[in-house]
Amino acid sequence: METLAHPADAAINRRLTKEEKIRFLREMFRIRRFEQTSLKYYNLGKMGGFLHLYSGQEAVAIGTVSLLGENDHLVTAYRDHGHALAVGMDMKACMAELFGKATGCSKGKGGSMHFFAPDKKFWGGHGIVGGQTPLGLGLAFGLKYKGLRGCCLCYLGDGAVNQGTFHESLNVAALFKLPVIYIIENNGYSMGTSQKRSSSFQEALAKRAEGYDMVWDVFKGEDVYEVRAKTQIAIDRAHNDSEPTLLEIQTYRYYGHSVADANAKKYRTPEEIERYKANHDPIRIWSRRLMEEGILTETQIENIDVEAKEETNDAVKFAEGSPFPSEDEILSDVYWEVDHQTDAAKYGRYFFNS
Amino acid sequence: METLAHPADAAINRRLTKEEKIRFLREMFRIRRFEQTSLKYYNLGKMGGFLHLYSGQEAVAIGTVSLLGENDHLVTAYRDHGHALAVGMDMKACMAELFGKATGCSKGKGGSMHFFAPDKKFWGGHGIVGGQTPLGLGLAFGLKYKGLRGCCLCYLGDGAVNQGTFHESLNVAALFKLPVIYIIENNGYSMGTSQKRSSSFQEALAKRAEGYDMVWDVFKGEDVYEVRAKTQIAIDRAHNDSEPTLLEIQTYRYYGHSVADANAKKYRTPEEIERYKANHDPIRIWSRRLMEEGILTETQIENIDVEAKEETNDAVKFAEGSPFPSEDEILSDVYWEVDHQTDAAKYGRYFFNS
Amino acid sequence: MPLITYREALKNALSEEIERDENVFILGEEVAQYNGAYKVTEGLWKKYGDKRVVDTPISEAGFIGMGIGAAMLGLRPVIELMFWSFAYVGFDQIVNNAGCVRYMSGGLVNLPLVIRGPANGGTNVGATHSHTPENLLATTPGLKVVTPATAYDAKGLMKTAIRDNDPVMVMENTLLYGEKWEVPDEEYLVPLGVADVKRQGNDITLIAHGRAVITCLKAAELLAAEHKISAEVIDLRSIRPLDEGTLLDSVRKTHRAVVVEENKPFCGVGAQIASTLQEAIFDELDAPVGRVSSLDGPAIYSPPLEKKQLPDAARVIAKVLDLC
Amino acid sequence: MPLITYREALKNALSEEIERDENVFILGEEVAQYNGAYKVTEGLWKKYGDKRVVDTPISEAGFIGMGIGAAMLGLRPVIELMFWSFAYVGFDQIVNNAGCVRYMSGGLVNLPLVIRGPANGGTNVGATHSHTPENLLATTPGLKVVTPATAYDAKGLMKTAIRDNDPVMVMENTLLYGEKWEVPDEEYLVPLGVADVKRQGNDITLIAHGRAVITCLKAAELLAAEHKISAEVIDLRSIRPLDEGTLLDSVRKTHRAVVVEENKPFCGVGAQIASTLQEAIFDELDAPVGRVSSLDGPAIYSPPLEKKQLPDAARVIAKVLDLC
Ligand SMILES: Cc1ncc(C[n+]2csc(CCOP(=O)(O)OP(=O)(O)O)c2C)c(N)n1
Ligand SMILES: Cc1ncc(C[n+]2csc(CCOP(=O)(O)OP(=O)(O)O)c2C)c(N)n1
Ligand SMILES: [Mg+2]
Ligand SMILES: [Mg+2]
Repeated sequence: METLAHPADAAINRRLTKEEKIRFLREMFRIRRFEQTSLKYYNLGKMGGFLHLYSGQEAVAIGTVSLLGENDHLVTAYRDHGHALAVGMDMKACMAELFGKATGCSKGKGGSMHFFAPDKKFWGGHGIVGGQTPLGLGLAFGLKYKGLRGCCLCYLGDGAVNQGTFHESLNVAALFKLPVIYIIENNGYSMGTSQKRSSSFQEALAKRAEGYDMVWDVFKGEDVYEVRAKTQIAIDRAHNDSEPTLLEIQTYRYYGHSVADANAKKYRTPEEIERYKANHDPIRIWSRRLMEEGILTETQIENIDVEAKEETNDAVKFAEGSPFPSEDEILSDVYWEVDHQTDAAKYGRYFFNS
Repeated sequence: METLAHPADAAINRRLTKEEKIRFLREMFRIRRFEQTSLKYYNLGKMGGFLHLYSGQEAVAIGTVSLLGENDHLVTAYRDHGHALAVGMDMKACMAELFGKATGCSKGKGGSMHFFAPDKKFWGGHGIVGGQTPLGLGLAFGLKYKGLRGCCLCYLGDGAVNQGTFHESLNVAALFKLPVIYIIENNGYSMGTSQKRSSSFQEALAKRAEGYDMVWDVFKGEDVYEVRAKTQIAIDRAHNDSEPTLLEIQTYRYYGHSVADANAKKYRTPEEIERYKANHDPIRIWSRRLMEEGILTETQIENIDVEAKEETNDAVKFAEGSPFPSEDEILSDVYWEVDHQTDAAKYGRYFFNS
Repeated sequence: MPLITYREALKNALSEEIERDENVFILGEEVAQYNGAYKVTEGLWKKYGDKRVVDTPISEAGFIGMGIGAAMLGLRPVIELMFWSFAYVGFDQIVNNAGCVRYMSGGLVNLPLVIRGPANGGTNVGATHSHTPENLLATTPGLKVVTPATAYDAKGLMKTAIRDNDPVMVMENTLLYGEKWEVPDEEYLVPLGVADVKRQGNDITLIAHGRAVITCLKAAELLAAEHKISAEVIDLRSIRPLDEGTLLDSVRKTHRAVVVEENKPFCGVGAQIASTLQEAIFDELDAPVGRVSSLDGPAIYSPPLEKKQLPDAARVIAKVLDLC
Repeated sequence: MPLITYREALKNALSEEIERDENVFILGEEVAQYNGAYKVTEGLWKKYGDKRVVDTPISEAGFIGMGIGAAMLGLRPVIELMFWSFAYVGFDQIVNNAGCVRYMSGGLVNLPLVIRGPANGGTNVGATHSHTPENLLATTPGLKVVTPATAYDAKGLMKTAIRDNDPVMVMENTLLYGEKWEVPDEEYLVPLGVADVKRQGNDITLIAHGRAVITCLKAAELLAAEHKISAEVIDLRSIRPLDEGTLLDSVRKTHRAVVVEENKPFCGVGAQIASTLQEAIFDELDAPVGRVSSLDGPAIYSPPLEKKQLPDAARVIAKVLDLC
């Protein structure tokens, strides 16, 4: 493993252009503002269901996704807005999805937890805790099967590590030598349960990887440089040796588990939340860096933020102006063959309402 | 951990009477002969379904079960004849179960994989790989809830460790400090798959316990002394500290995975099987010990074996002479309330054949 | 009688049974310190402590199985699933362990346990979170399935379920948690297997369970007011055991029936009931038994669309008018 | 035409599709080196190697999910379950990932995969190993369910399933693996959604799937020989999509029907079909639609008893005589 004085000095970070570094900041702002805006409209009753906000964790999605190349894929859980925007999904379509509109990224059918963008190699957005972990395995299997040099990043939470699927996936990943990187975004809580109340472990959750003879690492997720430096090592291992890695990235979420979480300030103190915001906020940290590096001034940073806010407002306008799906959409996108009216769909009944 | 020159010197073994030592031998013979006889009648078409033989592994069941006290329970998988006889289930009822008779331990309803004896604190006999592991958790939970000083031994195979339920169970066992002892009876194969083709691990399967901050041990299962000495440590931990342990006991099965396993001699060499029989057979090893200790002569041992054979023959006679369940048994033992014709069962329809 | 919510009724049932029987305890995600994701267990941890109200990791298969193991020893676990949709990761434990162990042991084991939680659509939580597995579980001999539609029934059925010596699956509804009904202060039980005629009528029988009962009551009012059709509304209350007697008596009187459910149609509960009615009282039927179910796709997120996917009074009325 | 076994027919289908399409591969426990627990994949590993025939650990949820993930990339996994009963440990992956992802992605994803294996009673393997989940899976929009009853259909349906761009659950039957039927050497496909009239008749329609078709054919012969009743036997072949047209046409002719299944009765496939027939052609029915299912307990081990638990020709005949 590469040891470095500072993650900023990692080759993968030294290689970054000014524009790229600015882009990371812009994208973190875009995620933050997108979610704050969605929260506002959720509270206005414009959305249904759940809304799991990613605020506080942005450097993880931005840092990891920034490393992905042509054959690198990703899949995550229900807290998926950050990853979705990070891979470049259209903010308008994301917002429209939350509004349940036909122009949404899933045509209004999936909602907040179920964003997908196969064209961007983003395979969801999955609502069942741990349910995405075997999918990550399969994406990596597929890459290897096809002989492509790539990998799959599969994100999960600190609570999700206790689902059976994850364990089964770790074993198969190591046994089959699949280029999958499991990333535990450890924000310290699964709903109202602190990590220590949900998991028994030594040292770090990721150390469980040793039981499967798998390499692991644990590190902080507040600094894009660090996230990139440490994740790249795992990506290289996947690309070069077709070996999996288990990463645990320490992070924090500012809001409740979801907007419906009435207890958000009961199981953690307001001080704990404020402390993180003050000292560990990934956007602040990255902003400071870019100023220190002389890349941006405070005013320029503010402008980027203003642009992000404007973009989210445009996205809301787009969403509000878009139509809801038509009623026949309830029964489309169920079967590919039916949607495409193929020969295979010519026979028999598919839908059973009388 | 107690370290010993020889497991025979462990306190728990030093305490053994001559009679107890003879009983262990007798019980191992009973298991061995019971299964050989059942194999014969299976091949004669007297039984249906599967028959998973335990031959070669007897010292594990006998050694571990011999340690159990008043509040100690056990639960295992489908390869359950050894555990069933070890806890003292009636051999006649066990044989009758295999014959599908009404006098069987499960009234002919469960078959080979599904033996139960709650009065002996034996909770099955479970056909779904890994499915019994949360049950072991629950039995331990129940003991702790009731404030009883006891534990639950939960057996599983080396292939079963890769089921999600087992992982979930390990975490909860450690997190809740439950007095459960998981015992991996590692016979080297899950059906036709060698351990190294099914699991990725370091050093030993049981080392996965460290990921849950759980104590583990791995040892040979051919010598009753060793099995008892090492298992007792775990039982003490459960009794005294209400802490779980993961044990891996190295063993071997002589027959195929089940009698239906046509490949039994394809995925392992005949030499491998013969080598184990010659050098590691638990009955031979224990016999030799008892002779060395001057407890039994060769003839006496032969007599014990003959008695065991006679008992199995009696069991067959009993089974053959017993009736099949009557047809109305198909719909009894489904609901307790219905079986007991309680008030609760007075209303509504329970069975839906027209 | 005091008006209390469906949620409070459930909580009171749990609380009373915890007090009554030391073997009763609650197990599930966020049920204790968090007070329950839907607040059904609010205050119980504070009142009864760690022993009786137990928070678990997100390991449904593990803790459902743990409950089953504990029930073997005579404990009476009440296992909360945050959503019944999450039962699918623990499905094997429910079907093979809760459902089959009594049988496979020849009656030596019985499993006095309850699994409860919401099972419904209508809150825009998407396909993964909106499953209604009453048909999947009631198909399994060995399991019982209960679907209370009112606060009164929720309390009475829950208490009965906890005292029952077999595994009972109680499927609640998040859309009903905040609704109020009259619930007596005095203790009462509602037996399983007894349907409730929630409204008398002569022209047609509407048969439903869970929130679909409320939909039928609305439809029945409109049918009376606007179409002079007098609909009887029967709430199944429990799916297995099933009170066929009450259904048959009603349809013998009305000669027409519509089964309304939030289940998906294929092999839904409505299929079972329609099949039973036509077989048992073929000659009494003046029209085919009609069915109204959720529209047959996965649950859609979009809020106005999901409303249309679920059966509503308009669809029930249209079906009734078809048949009358 | 050569007579080959149901097992060989399946193997040939797998082999032909592996050769035809480089994206087709087989995944499951003991499918490769062991040649398959029931020898359906015999010889395929030797012929096609590690890449196309992949042994897995005993991790159904894990490898079903892995297959789904691989299908996202356009591979066409054929996932063997040693028994369909083991699907219950991977149920969430099947229902929520295979069943819902296309919908929740607004049609961006499709999942061309097959899950196959035996789903039947009758081999005395006890309740945990004898589940017949065709109703549980067909209730889920997004999944397709196929149940071949003959070697001809097994091959033709399997090939179609593999080429289908949606998730198809193929439920085979261990009791049929060794049975022989005529199967042409030339390539052919059997489409999903087309029932097969396996015997013509005029007095009553027997509707079945899987091995129950064979039971019905036996019953039909006896009905003709001993009771002068001419029974038409329809094999559904696929449960979803379902060929209702063929069923309705037949019952319009015979005016009577019995649905025979090895499913458990409550919410079984027979319930769906009885419910559909009475609703669609109420006036054509001269008698209620009868049902014959497995007797409604968990599968019993005892060999002679399990025979009685499953539907047999005698029970079918008794039901027919009831209705004629
Ligand atoms: C199988 C399953 N069980 C429970 C839930 C409900 N649930 C959704 S998220 C969550 C907490 C997960 O916490 P964690 O894995 O730490 O992820 P985070 O929300 O912190 O990102 C729970 C309990 C679910 N969606 N699926
Ligand atoms: C969930 C599940 N998957 C597959 C099977 C089929 N099966 C039964 S035993 C077995 C092998 C188990 O091997 P191991 O755990 O090593 O135990 P052993 O048979 O060696 O005692 C398999 C694959 C099953 N019963 N349950
Ligand atoms: Mg978390
Ligand atoms: Mg083994």
